[in-house]
Amino acid sequence: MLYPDTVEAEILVHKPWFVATMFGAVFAIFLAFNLTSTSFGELMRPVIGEPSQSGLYGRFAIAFVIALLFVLNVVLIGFASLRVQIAIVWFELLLLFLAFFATFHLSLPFIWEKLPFLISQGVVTTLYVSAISIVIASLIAILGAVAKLSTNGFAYAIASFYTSFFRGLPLLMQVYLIYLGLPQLGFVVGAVPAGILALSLCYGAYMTEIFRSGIQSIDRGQWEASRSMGFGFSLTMRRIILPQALPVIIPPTGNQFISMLKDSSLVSVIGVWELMFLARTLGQKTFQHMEMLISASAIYWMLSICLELIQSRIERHYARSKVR
Amino acid sequence: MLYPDTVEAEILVHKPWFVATMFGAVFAIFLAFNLTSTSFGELMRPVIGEPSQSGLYGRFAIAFVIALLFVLNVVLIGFASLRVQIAIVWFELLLLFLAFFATFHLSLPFIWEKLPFLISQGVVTTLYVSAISIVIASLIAILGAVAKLSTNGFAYAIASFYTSFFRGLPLLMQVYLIYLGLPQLGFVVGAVPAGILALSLCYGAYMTEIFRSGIQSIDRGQWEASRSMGFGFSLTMRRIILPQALPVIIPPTGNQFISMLKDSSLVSVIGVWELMFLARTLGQKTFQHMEMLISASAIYWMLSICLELIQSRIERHYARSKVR
Amino acid sequence: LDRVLAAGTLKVATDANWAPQSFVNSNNELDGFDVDVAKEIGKRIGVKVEFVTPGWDIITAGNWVGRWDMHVGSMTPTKKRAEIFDFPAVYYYTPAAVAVHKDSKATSLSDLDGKVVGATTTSTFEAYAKKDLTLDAAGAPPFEYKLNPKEVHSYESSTTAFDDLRIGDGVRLDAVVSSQPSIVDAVKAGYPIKQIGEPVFYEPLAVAIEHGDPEFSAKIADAVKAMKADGTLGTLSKKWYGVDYSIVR
Amino acid sequence: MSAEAIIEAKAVSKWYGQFHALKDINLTVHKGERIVICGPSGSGKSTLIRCFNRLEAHQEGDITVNGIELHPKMKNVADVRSNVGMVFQHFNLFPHMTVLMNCMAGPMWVKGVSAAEARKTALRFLERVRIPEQANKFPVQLSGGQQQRVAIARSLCMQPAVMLFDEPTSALDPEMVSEVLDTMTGLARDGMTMVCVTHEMGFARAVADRMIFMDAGQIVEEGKPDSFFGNPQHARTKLFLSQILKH
Amino acid sequence: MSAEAIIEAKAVSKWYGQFHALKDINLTVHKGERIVICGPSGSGKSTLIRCFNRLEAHQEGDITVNGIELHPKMKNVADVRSNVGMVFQHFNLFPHMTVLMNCMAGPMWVKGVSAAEARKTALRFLERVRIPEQANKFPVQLSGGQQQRVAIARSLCMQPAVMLFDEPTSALDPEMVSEVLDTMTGLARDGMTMVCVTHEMGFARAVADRMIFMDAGQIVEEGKPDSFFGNPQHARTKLFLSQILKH
Ligand SMILES: Nc1ncnc2c1ncn2[C@@H]1O[C@H](COP(=O)(O)OP(=O)(O)OP(=O)(O)O)[C@@H](O)[C@H]1O
Ligand SMILES: Nc1ncnc2c1ncn2[C@@H]1O[C@H](COP(=O)(O)OP(=O)(O)OP(=O)(O)O)[C@@H](O)[C@H]1O
Ligand SMILES: [Mg+2]
Ligand SMILES: [Mg+2]
Repeated sequence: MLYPDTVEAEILVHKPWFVATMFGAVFAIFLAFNLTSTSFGELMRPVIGEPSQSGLYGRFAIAFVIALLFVLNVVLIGFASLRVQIAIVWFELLLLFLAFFATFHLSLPFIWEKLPFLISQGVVTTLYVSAISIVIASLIAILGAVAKLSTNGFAYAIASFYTSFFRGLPLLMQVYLIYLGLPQLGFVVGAVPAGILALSLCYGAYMTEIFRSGIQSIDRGQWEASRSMGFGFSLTMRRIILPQALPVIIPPTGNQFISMLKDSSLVSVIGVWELMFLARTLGQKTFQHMEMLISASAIYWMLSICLELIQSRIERHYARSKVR
Repeated sequence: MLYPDTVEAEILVHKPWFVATMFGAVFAIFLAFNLTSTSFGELMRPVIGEPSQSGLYGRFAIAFVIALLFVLNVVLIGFASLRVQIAIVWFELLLLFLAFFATFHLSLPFIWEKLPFLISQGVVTTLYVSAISIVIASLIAILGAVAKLSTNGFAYAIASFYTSFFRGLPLLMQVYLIYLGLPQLGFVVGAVPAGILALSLCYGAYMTEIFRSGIQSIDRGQWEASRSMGFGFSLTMRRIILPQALPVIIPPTGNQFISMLKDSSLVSVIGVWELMFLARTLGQKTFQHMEMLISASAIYWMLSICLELIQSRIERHYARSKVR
Repeated sequence: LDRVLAAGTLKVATDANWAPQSFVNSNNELDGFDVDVAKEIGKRIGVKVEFVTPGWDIITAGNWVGRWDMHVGSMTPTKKRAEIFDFPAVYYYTPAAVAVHKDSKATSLSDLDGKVVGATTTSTFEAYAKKDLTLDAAGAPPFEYKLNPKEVHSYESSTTAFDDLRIGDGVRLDAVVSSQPSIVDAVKAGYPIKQIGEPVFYEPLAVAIEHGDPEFSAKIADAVKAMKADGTLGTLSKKWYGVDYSIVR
Repeated sequence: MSAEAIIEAKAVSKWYGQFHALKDINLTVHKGERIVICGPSGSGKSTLIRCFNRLEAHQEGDITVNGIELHPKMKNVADVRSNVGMVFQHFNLFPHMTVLMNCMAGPMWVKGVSAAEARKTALRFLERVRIPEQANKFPVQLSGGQQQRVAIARSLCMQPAVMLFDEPTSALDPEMVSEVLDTMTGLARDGMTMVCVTHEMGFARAVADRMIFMDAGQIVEEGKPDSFFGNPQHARTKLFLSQILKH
Repeated sequence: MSAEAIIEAKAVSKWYGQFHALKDINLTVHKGERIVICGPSGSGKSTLIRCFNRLEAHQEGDITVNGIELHPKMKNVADVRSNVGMVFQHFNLFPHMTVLMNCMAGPMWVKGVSAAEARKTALRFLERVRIPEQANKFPVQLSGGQQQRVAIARSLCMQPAVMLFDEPTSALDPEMVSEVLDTMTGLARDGMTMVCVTHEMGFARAVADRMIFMDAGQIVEEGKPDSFFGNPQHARTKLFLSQILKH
């Protein structure tokens, strides 16, 4: 939360002018579309007669009803408590998206049939590839951040070259380099280790920057206090600086974790059967890849919601010391 | 820089034990490989005779020479000033990588031939797609961050749904949804606008989280001081909070910019000819895709080095007020 | 059709990643067998041809909403796909073949029993290697399974599979199933591989358009039939493959 | 005490969670008065003056400032705040702005004063606290006392009707203390109302029209400085004052 | 002054960029001595004591602490620092730790004391500064004076040979000031050496064995408190002291 002011704004959605504006806007938007031929038009049949012939009157009536429903909904939600408001809005948005997906006319039985395999093979691979990569990347990131902030020429040069190189090159290229290039030097690496190596190196580079900015955000007074007590560098870092930097570091790191989940799909180019790969292949044969893509997306979303929940728990833990 | 201690550590690479350890490590590593058949083996012919028959002695000699060169190099660089050190190490790492690329036996004439088109068509498309998306994403991010930190139920619910949804879904899926789904609602969007929309929405969601953590990192004393002077919310945000949050926000945002450069390649699935698409297609016919991929990677790297330079300038600007 | 005629341009979707059917040539323009076929069809209908290159998934998702009118991109006309598309005309057949590293001791397909084989994912080649191929399109020639691999590796594209084969015989792969033309091209590009045995099956490939425009469909069918009849198609195939693939041998 | 009241607190109570920080506070500050609040550490002095410009919300009772009542649903809280200057115990300077900008920001952005004029005002007040030469430094580059003086100047630049000082002399040497004292006396002559929390009894005695002594969230005693220091009524006050006189 | 020297500064000079912050400082602190440094704001007092545990680097002259010379290439700076406690002007508490942990961290992590024992020491010193009941709060939840007392307790927990105080009473009320005074006297009895920057002359007079007066980066005058306050030699000192006596 922002540091909240002690003055509460009046509930915006209960102000008459706001309600009126909202109504007008929604009405205008829906008037602009011709929705008479949709299922909503069907629903309105008792009022507007045969939808396809209702013309302007039909459009007007539909837009009016939608706007009314929308405004009523908003005003009613405005009365609820904060948590309930959030839950309702989430729920409604979710419904809207489901309705949107329904326009793709997906075959549900097909999804149900493939889901177990998608999860047992795809999700498991995706999860373990990204979990291992995340751990390695975080370790690299701490080292990299300290090196990038150090006054040691070697450490700085190597770390900055590393971040520049592995952020600059497309991840796909890194996968190729490791998968096809290392054998030329005499190591033949398997597809999964190559993928994990590429992901760790790439995300390590991104996270180096995040950790660096987090460490830099800590007030120098903390360094001074820590030093004045005789703490060494590593102790200061571990116990004083990093714990304070975490609240700043966690949200962008969460970003990286979530996008790592999806970038782990790049290892499929070298033949690893992770989630996205399966989604594309399972549907291809029967031409139902949209079904599979949407299922895969839903699974990714679930996974990232899990990560988000974990993240918000950690954030709450570290925010303890800030509440007064 | 970390807040540096007033005590300088002795130059590590000039300590005898460190030099010895380093020598030992490098020696051991290179002893483990058989490099007698490489061009380095050729170079050593006067010492070890016919490389392929030199056996253990050859390996030993080669490893010894490499370790000696390495250690000498490091010790010598240790004498240089910080800037020179950094430059030399960068240069050497670059050389190493070029040597590594050379093992792929790339056809340079082919690269030269295709480079102009790669740049004139590919880079231009990549750049303008990402530039526009970045601007839109940043705007979304500020709004989103404020909404996510607000105590308004609607704003919070919508913003959190937004970040969860657009971070959770694979970018590819978002491109599909926008490109294939919007027409079902009656808007037919072109490939480039669809790509820009998808990129902006997706990166906007990631950046929302970054901005949020930046804003949260500002001490509440700043809010109080600002409020006590009668500054309104928007003024406080624009003039007091965001400028102070920038040093924290910039490095992870730089990450996003750099990865956006490369993720913009996803718009190629809807037929936009950007850099990566061209790289993949130009080499296809003659099976020189490695050449093209490496050129494209080099171009991406150049672009992200530009971004990094801009970033470090901005960071320096905002660090002004912190130097004492 | 009305739209195509009114605009005077035929928008053709194709894949730019599929030499020699369609690819970007040294003048940085689309070129290849598919491209020439599409141009020829356009000429015969009497309109200009314009190309777009969306991804395969996008094309096969259907619902083109007028972004392009026709797909000439070597699509195999399966029954499932026929639910979404009309296939007015099959215009050629590609032979699929097996490639091995040039150091390989295998001399016939049966030598590859129990070996590791690579193929492009979701392709008919992969299906073949897994003994899971159904060619239910009209006019598909019959075939039999001659390959008994221990393991099938799937790749994003055939080039990655070739790259893996190139590293050495049996290092990661023993053989790759792919289209004969692409094997020939790879050999030309200096890959240390060779084809063994005869082509294992032939795959019919067709022009695709969306349902609901029988007139347009008929026009295309006529054009392709005429091209076959007067030998244009054969000539084009010879130009690109050196062989006439427009008929099953 | 015929002047009109500018701050009125009636039966104000405030809790931090379970902790009862202010207990039934009744206090009226009249226009032009200089009130000094003292009391042991943790007695709620900062909390009280932070309630006066609604940086903290009180849970019971009423506070009226400049005729506007402070309550959670008020609309014009910015009006109140821009008329009530505050000098924080921890200074809270804006670290990303130079000293000069710190002082110019308020008048420019809230009152719409031109940059040139804001600059003139800022320099005038920086001179008054004797650090015009530090105008272009950033806050981190200043010594503690210099920062505190910038904080005072920043508030004065807004030319508020009431000034709230939270230990404005804690980091200052005796010379600067008397300088600040002079400044405050000058301001009082111009009719400014001041509420000042301080631990320096010498300073308190010199500046105060009225003394307030707080302990454990309550106002224990109030009165004119002479009688407050000379003849404290309450046992707690006596104990407190006895500690000072020792040195 | 027969006791051995524990801090010795010889001809020390320090610059911040162009600004000459310390000019030719010569000072010897003997074991068990209580030295008070005073002087106008910005005169370099904080800078000087920060040089004593090498939080700032001096550019010229020598500083020797506990027999170890401070210079850029020294190895055992941590030894020096864990023997030299410091109370900062801005407290610099560790905000992510409770008050108790703030006090326990040093002994546990540097001296390897067991958690139970560190806890006992911490509570003892928290009691000495009269805030044992705040032990489980986080620093932001404390009033200014409470924070300052935690900062003092945190340093004492390390049981250093020398304590450097940078305005240790700035946020304290007179009662607490005399409490801190008692604490310091107690420490002195146990033989601890103290260097204290303060603006409170009453406190200075009570605590000091020797007074140092600084102005513009130089030591202008030093002497026993009695003669320093009763009979200052230097014109600058006289001027400075005259300001105090006014109130
Ligand atoms: N957020 C908080 N949560 C819990 N207790 C708090 C909080 N803020 C302040 N307190 C407590 O409220 C009491 C009063 O605090 P306040 O800051 O008003 O004291 P003060 O009189 O200004 O003291 P000082 O002279 O030390 O600054 C203190 O005991 C403090 O611990
Ligand atoms: N990083 C810096 N850059 C430039 N000048 C500085 C810096 N730090 C301190 N100074 C200047 O050095 C001088 C001495 O500062 P110092 O903090 O030692 O003063 P002080 O005697 O402790 O004053 P106070 O009593 O106000 O705390 C001041 O004029 C200050 O502006
Ligand atoms: Mg206070
Ligand atoms: Mg100081």
